[in-house]
Amino acid sequence: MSYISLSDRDKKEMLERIGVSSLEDLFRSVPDQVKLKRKLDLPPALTEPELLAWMGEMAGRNAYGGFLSFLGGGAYRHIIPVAVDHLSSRGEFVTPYTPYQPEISQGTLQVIFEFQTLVCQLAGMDVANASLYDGATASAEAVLMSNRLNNRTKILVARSLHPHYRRAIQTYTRNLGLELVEVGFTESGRLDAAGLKAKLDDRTAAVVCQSPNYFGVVEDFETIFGLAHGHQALSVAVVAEALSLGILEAPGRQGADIVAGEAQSFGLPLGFGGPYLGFMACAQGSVRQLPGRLAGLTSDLEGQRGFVLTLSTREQHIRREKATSNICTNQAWCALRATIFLETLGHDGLREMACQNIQKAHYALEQLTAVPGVKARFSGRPFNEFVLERPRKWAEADAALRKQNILAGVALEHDYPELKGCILVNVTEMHRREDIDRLAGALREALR
Amino acid sequence: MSYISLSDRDKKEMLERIGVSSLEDLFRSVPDQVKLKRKLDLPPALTEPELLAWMGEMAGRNAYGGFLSFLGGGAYRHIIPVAVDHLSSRGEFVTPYTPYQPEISQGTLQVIFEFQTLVCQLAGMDVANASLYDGATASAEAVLMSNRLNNRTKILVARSLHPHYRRAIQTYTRNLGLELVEVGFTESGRLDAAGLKAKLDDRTAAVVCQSPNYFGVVEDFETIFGLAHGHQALSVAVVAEALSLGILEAPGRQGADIVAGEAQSFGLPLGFGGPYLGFMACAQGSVRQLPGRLAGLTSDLEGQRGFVLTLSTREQHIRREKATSNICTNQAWCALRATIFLETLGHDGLREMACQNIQKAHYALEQLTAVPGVKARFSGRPFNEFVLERPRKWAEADAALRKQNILAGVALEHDYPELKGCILVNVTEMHRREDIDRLAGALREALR
Amino acid sequence: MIREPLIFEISDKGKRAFRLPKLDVPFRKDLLSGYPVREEVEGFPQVSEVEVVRHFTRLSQTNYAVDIGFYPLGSCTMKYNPKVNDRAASLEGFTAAHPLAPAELVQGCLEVLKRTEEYLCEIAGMDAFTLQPAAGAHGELLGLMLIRARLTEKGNPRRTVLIPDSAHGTNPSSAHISGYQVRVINSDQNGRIDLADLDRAMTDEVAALMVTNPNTLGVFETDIKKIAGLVHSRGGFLYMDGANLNALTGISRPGDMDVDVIHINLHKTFSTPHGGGGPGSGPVGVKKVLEPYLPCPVVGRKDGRFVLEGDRPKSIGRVHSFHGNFLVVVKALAYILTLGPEGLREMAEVAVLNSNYIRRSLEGLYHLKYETPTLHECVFSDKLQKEHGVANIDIAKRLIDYGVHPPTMSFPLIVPGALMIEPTETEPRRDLDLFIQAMTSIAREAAENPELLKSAPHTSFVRRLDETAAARNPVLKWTGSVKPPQAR
Amino acid sequence: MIREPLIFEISDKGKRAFRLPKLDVPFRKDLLSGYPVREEVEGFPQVSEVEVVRHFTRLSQTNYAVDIGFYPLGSCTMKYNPKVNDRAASLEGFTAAHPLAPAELVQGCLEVLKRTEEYLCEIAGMDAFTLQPAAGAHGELLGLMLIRARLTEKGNPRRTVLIPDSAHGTNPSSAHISGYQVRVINSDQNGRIDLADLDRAMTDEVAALMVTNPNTLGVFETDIKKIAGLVHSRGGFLYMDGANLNALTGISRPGDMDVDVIHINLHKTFSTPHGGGGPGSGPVGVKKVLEPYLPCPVVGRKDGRFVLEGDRPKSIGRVHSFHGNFLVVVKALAYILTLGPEGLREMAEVAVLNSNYIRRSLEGLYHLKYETPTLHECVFSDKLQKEHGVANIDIAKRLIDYGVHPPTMSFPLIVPGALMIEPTETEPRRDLDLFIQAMTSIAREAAENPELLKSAPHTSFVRRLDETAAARNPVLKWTGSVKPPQAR
Ligand SMILES: Cc1ncc(COP(=O)(O)O)c(C=O)c1O
Ligand SMILES: Cc1ncc(COP(=O)(O)O)c(C=O)c1O
Repeated sequence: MSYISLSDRDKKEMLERIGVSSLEDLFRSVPDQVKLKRKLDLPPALTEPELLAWMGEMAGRNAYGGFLSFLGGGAYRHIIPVAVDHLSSRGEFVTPYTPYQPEISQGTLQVIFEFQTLVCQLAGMDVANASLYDGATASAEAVLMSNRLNNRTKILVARSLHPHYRRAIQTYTRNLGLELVEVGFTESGRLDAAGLKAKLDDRTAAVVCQSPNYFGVVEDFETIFGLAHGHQALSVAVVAEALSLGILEAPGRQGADIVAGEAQSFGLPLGFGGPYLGFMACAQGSVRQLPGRLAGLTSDLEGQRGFVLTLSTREQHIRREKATSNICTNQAWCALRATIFLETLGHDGLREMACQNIQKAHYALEQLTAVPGVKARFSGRPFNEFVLERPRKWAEADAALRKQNILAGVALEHDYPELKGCILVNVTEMHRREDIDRLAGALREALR
Repeated sequence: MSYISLSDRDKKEMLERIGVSSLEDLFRSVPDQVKLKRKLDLPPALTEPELLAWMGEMAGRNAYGGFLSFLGGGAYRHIIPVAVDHLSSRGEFVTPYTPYQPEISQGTLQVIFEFQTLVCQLAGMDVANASLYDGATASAEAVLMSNRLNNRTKILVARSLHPHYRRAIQTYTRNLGLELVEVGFTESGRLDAAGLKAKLDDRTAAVVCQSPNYFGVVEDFETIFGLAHGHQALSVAVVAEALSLGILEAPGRQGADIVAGEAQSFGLPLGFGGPYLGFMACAQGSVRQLPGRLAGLTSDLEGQRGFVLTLSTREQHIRREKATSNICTNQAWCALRATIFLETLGHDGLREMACQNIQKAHYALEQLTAVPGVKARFSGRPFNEFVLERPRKWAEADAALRKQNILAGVALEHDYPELKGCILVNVTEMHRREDIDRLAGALREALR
Repeated sequence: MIREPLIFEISDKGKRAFRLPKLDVPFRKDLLSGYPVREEVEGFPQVSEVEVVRHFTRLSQTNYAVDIGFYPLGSCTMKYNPKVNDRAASLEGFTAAHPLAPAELVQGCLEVLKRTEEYLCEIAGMDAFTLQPAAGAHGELLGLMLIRARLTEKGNPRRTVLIPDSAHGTNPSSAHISGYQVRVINSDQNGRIDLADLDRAMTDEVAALMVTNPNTLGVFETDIKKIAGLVHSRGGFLYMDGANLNALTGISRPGDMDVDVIHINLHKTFSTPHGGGGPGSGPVGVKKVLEPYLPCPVVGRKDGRFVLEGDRPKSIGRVHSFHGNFLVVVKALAYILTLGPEGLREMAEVAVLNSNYIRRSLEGLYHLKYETPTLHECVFSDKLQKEHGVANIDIAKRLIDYGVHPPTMSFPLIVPGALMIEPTETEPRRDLDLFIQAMTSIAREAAENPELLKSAPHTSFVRRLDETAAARNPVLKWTGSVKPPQAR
Repeated sequence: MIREPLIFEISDKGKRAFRLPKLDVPFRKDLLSGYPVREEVEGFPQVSEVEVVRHFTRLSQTNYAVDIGFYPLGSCTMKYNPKVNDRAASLEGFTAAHPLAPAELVQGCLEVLKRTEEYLCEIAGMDAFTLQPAAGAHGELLGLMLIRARLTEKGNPRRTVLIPDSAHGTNPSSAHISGYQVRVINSDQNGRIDLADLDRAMTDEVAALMVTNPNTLGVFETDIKKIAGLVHSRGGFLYMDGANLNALTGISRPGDMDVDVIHINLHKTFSTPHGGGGPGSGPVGVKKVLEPYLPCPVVGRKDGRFVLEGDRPKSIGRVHSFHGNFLVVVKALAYILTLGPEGLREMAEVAVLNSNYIRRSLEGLYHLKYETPTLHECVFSDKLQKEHGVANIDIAKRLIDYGVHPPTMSFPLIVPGALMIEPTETEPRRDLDLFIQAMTSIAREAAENPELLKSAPHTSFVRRLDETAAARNPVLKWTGSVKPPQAR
């Protein structure tokens, strides 16, 4: 099936009109030297039922459903209302390009406009863009943007920032003459304010800090950003668990100059890590340095309200090498899903969901630390994740849990050698009390 | 969740506008005597995730997926192209009413018009309606229509007509002074033509015969309907496996006056028996006696082509007790699915699917009758179903198959005491060769 | 604007939208020679997948629907159809269940059926329900068959069914098809059943009275108990058309009104989508005395399991190939479980609130033949507008220009030029207000510029369609001679 | 016609579209006091489910899309997006897979990734692929980072990247963000890279040449081997922007043209839907020499199982939080498996056929700056129409009235007033012909009635929108002071 729509007669007549005698003739400009003289070495074509059978087999080779998972670490399992799937799967949302022709793209444009508004409301900022690739690249873009805004080159990055985001920041900045300096964490799991103070200076472009941080601990943004502003450095708040914004104070009200992060929690499935939803918001005054697309309000010939892409002089298709970012295709459809998700939950639903995460995380923390030998690693307050210190017998325990199809959490040693033996446990509104109790019970059993 | 959209303020203001002080006041016309003084005794409301969990549990208590089923008997498992689900689930198709306002229902109306055309093409008839409830009621309606057309009262019904359809015909006709007479079948599984000849007379309104019949055997419509016409009786062809029309001669070309049946095979899932898709087609001259809705071509004020419901003087909302049928709501959305299904498969795809059914049924028949002790009950040619005579040991064999999650077929004894020990085995394009071999192997093993 | 062609008009040889897996059993070329095989299906289309997808996507966009906006089609209860119900009905465990599978292997389906029956019994106050009927009219027919079976057993099926003049067309039609004559009962000046006329008509040859309550004016039959008493005292049965149950859930139960048989439209009261005309589901509830006659098979409970009782001696037989529109039932059950007892009551309350809000807002602008209080719907007429030569159909078509679906006009017959408005409980205030504004503007337009209404709609995909021409010279299918559409 | 309000304009307290299950652990009231809790999310909406459903359903209907009609947006390869691919990507085994799950528990996902990499290697003739980039531009950036890492390791990252003047805007932008200066290379009179200019520019401070082939005019760079030789001989790398691969699958492989790095747009060539602007996927393929630098983790095969190699010493690091847009990759793989080797070749052939059919049909009516033969797309300009004061944007907006999506106009910069047309292989003949007819009529209208074009579109949901005003006084979010729309 190559999904072509021409009948045999069509092909014949069209070749005639063009004035060539075969399809081959159309490729005369491709030199023989670079022509492929054989068939591609790929499996023979599958029909639709065969394809679905094969894909079903692949999908079946992953752990889901039957597994009880407490994995988080930047990818969260949350409720997705049925309306999100139903509405986002409409062909009119799935199959258009970027809305370059606003007169026939009002749907997409108004959705982006609403998305921008929702992000601003949650982040407490003036302006938000139409999306970036994901949390890691949004963090990296925030760093680049800080540098553009104040021309400083030293970036202080919290060690408690998602390790993949840190790695991406490294990768992105390596070639641009920026200096990255890490700021550690204390026994509370929060950013080491003293260390921050020591490293802050007038070359500091930005302080990058995540809350809830990678350990699930809620940071004291106000203090941290206060320190940054003392040196006219910019405050970059990263939010990897966007749901927290439903209940925690908006970073914008705690002094953030740029808020960047990951909004996968808003209606996107785990999907083995993508597509997710990077977002970024900033103050009005910085909008010309903001990367990514923006939808704005305008009116038509007849004075009717309408929406268009705007301020595109920031973008690559106009400014080429002088653009604020090279991003072109973004994650628009993911932003659509987030918009449907947020409008379906509404103010009260979002708050309730966020509250349930806090309550359940606490319940889980209590139940799990009641297991002899298991301790909380940090004293800071968790949103929906926390780090447990594992007793020595853990390795066997882990195997025992695995046999019961339980994934207790993400092991931290690889990214944090200093946290050898620790795991990051995520609990959301999707975990029923009995799930948590099951984990605690299995752990108790395994560690006996 | 009661899915209401009023805010608290709305309710208050609306009550004020109406001039009552509470919702209760709106029900003053309901006498106290018949008011319910208590809360309904129903389970407490479920949220969306709870509902889906509960429904998932119910769905999980049925046999599917893991089972290898050869059940047919009027409900067939066929390929459903993904496009059918995708397109038919659009809100604009799912949530309108009957297209009483044609100017804003052109989508539904054109689909019905195309459906009518496709049914006419398949059945070889002049006119088809927009659907009836299902195969059983379509058969019953065909009998009533025959009686309306020629005012005769004796109906000859093939014993090889689907037993549920026969039962429905009995139920429908019992109160209307019609006499039902059964015509048996021969060793070929086909209608007993001699018996038919003997029972035909000038009081005979119609001969009702199904092909492929309930035993899966293809009938000789031409001979049967020729006999009927000899007495000016009407020929009613029933088609319970509509896929057969993709390859077998159209009943209309074999003398049928009315074609009625079940089109579940066209894009509708088994769904525990419904919703399915009754259909009916007839000759141009009989259209005023046809039950059910009809879409027809017309033009608008500006001369543009458009579609409307037409000839509604046949229907209950205009003619009340003089209508051709009491049907109002029909199975429009199922007809939509069938239309998408048929247009996706297209001429060649439908033919190929039908051919594969014949080929696979033959392969299965061969494999199964090669098992010692298993015999074909009838000599007639099958479309995609056939009757096997089971050796005595079958009861145990059946249990053994069940243990292996194999459902070999529908037992016929209940509906046909004379076929005690026989089962009806259905094979479609969905059965892979290995499935058929597995059944044969398991049978061989069990009967050893 | 490109008009959507018929699929047949874009069909051509060699295009394909679907391929089957290759036949995996030995191909027997000779096989077909034994069959009455057709050479081709003449005219049958052949297109590509993108053509199919665009065809139906574009066609869908020419439909108005509940998912698009306000749909106050009286008597049809066009409420919002929750998407979660569709999801539930598409679970593979339901869609892949075979209707002839052994009961042990479809316990989930049987539990869904049984629970729905039981919940409907509680909601309607009846003793037993069957879910076999595929729609309301099907339920009516079945209900009358049950009555007839009972009466026949007692010696006389009787001859007549009484039906109020305000009833829906399916009532008389169903009566006719179940072998009864129809005697129409007049309405009184309040729009209720005229008790005197009923008294006259209710002889010992009357099998049943079919009552709709609230009736199609939206008016509650206050004397329902008295009516039931009268009918019962003369050996008849009281049948209730439950199409308007949306006004009463949790408020009042038909069983408590001494109704003997009722059908319910799951596609109205219980929110299953109408699908452009179906499928629906029209369960029938009965009192004990009629239970033995229910169609088979009946779902039973036995030792904590669910069983199918195939043969009950007095059963009238079958009215459906299998168990009715099962997947529709799943949706209705999902709805009942989601609303719960409080939600079901709130649903009726707000349906009645919305209707009365509209009624109060349009009073004076449109004529209201009956001033009687109404519940979930109200019926205005075009009497005032007729003075300007404007009929209900013109008002209806003009509403289309305002982005609203028109009300029901074809009945009740006792209100000439009817505009039967049923907003349902799910409508937002804003949409109610837009409708009220539109109707208000239209009332003014009718006086000032009647032509505007008579040539309406102006903004729809097609202009007003000629229904008379369609019926005069019916073209009911595509043939090569159907003229393709023009681009405009 | 009612204009769709912003959700914020219909929000009100007390409405709800969703309820969560009740908290099933003990509720600790005191808990929140330890957090920096917000009182509310100011302005955040609160609506009912039917309002959400109608809002998005109605909004969707104001979009044009591939599922609606012809979308010949040049360089964007707006082909049909098969529905079965979406179904595959929605299988629960994929959607519920956690990116940090142990490799043994996500073997299916890893196999999907690995197979896609391998098939892309075969299609593009490269040695290794990474699927991490989320879009084409992301791939460009990564590709240049790889080159830079290699050059840095060899002692000098170099300073400049060469980019033809016909290139897409992301090329120079990506070069800039990876730390390079841009030197533009001129096109020759055939629209191909000017070899003399390239020769001049290709110094030993040049890291790479970014070539698009066929280029954005649709013209194949016939001298590609020679170009590669030149770049390689001076120590540079040849980067190919694979956005136009749709012209070449099964015909010619970039790897065989001596390309060192390529990015491919799965959302173009491999049919994954654009979703109104994303998500895409921009896999990067490299020759052996660059493989050690690929971002981590890399999917490997070991003992018949799939593993994730987290740390490769020379890896440039990470450009994505996890493994890229995995579910998009699933769709692309589904497409490759469905087409197979013959289908992939046919796809390129018919894409080129359709494009040349349009080109031939419009030649003469519109100006063609370069007469060079083209493959999958062709670039006309408004030069002839400019004589009547009509610009490409007016032609574009007028096409909307004919029900077609306009071509690309923002580039290539070397064609002033460009109309870049790419029909793709999936387009039906009828739609091609309707487009040709529309363009033909518009050419006539431009001469006879230029005003008609300048005030176009006339039939769309909104009229021509004022983009200048939007940028002059940007309103980028809703606040209470945004004026609600008027009914018209
Ligand atoms: C009052 C009334 N009774 C009966 C019916 C018939 O129901 P159905 O269309 O489901 O057959 C309707 C539906 O239109 C109705 O409004
Ligand atoms: C030639 C060319 N290169 C690069 C890109 C950038 O790709 P993406 O939008 O996926 O980032 C595009 C897409 O617009 C393009 O057309």
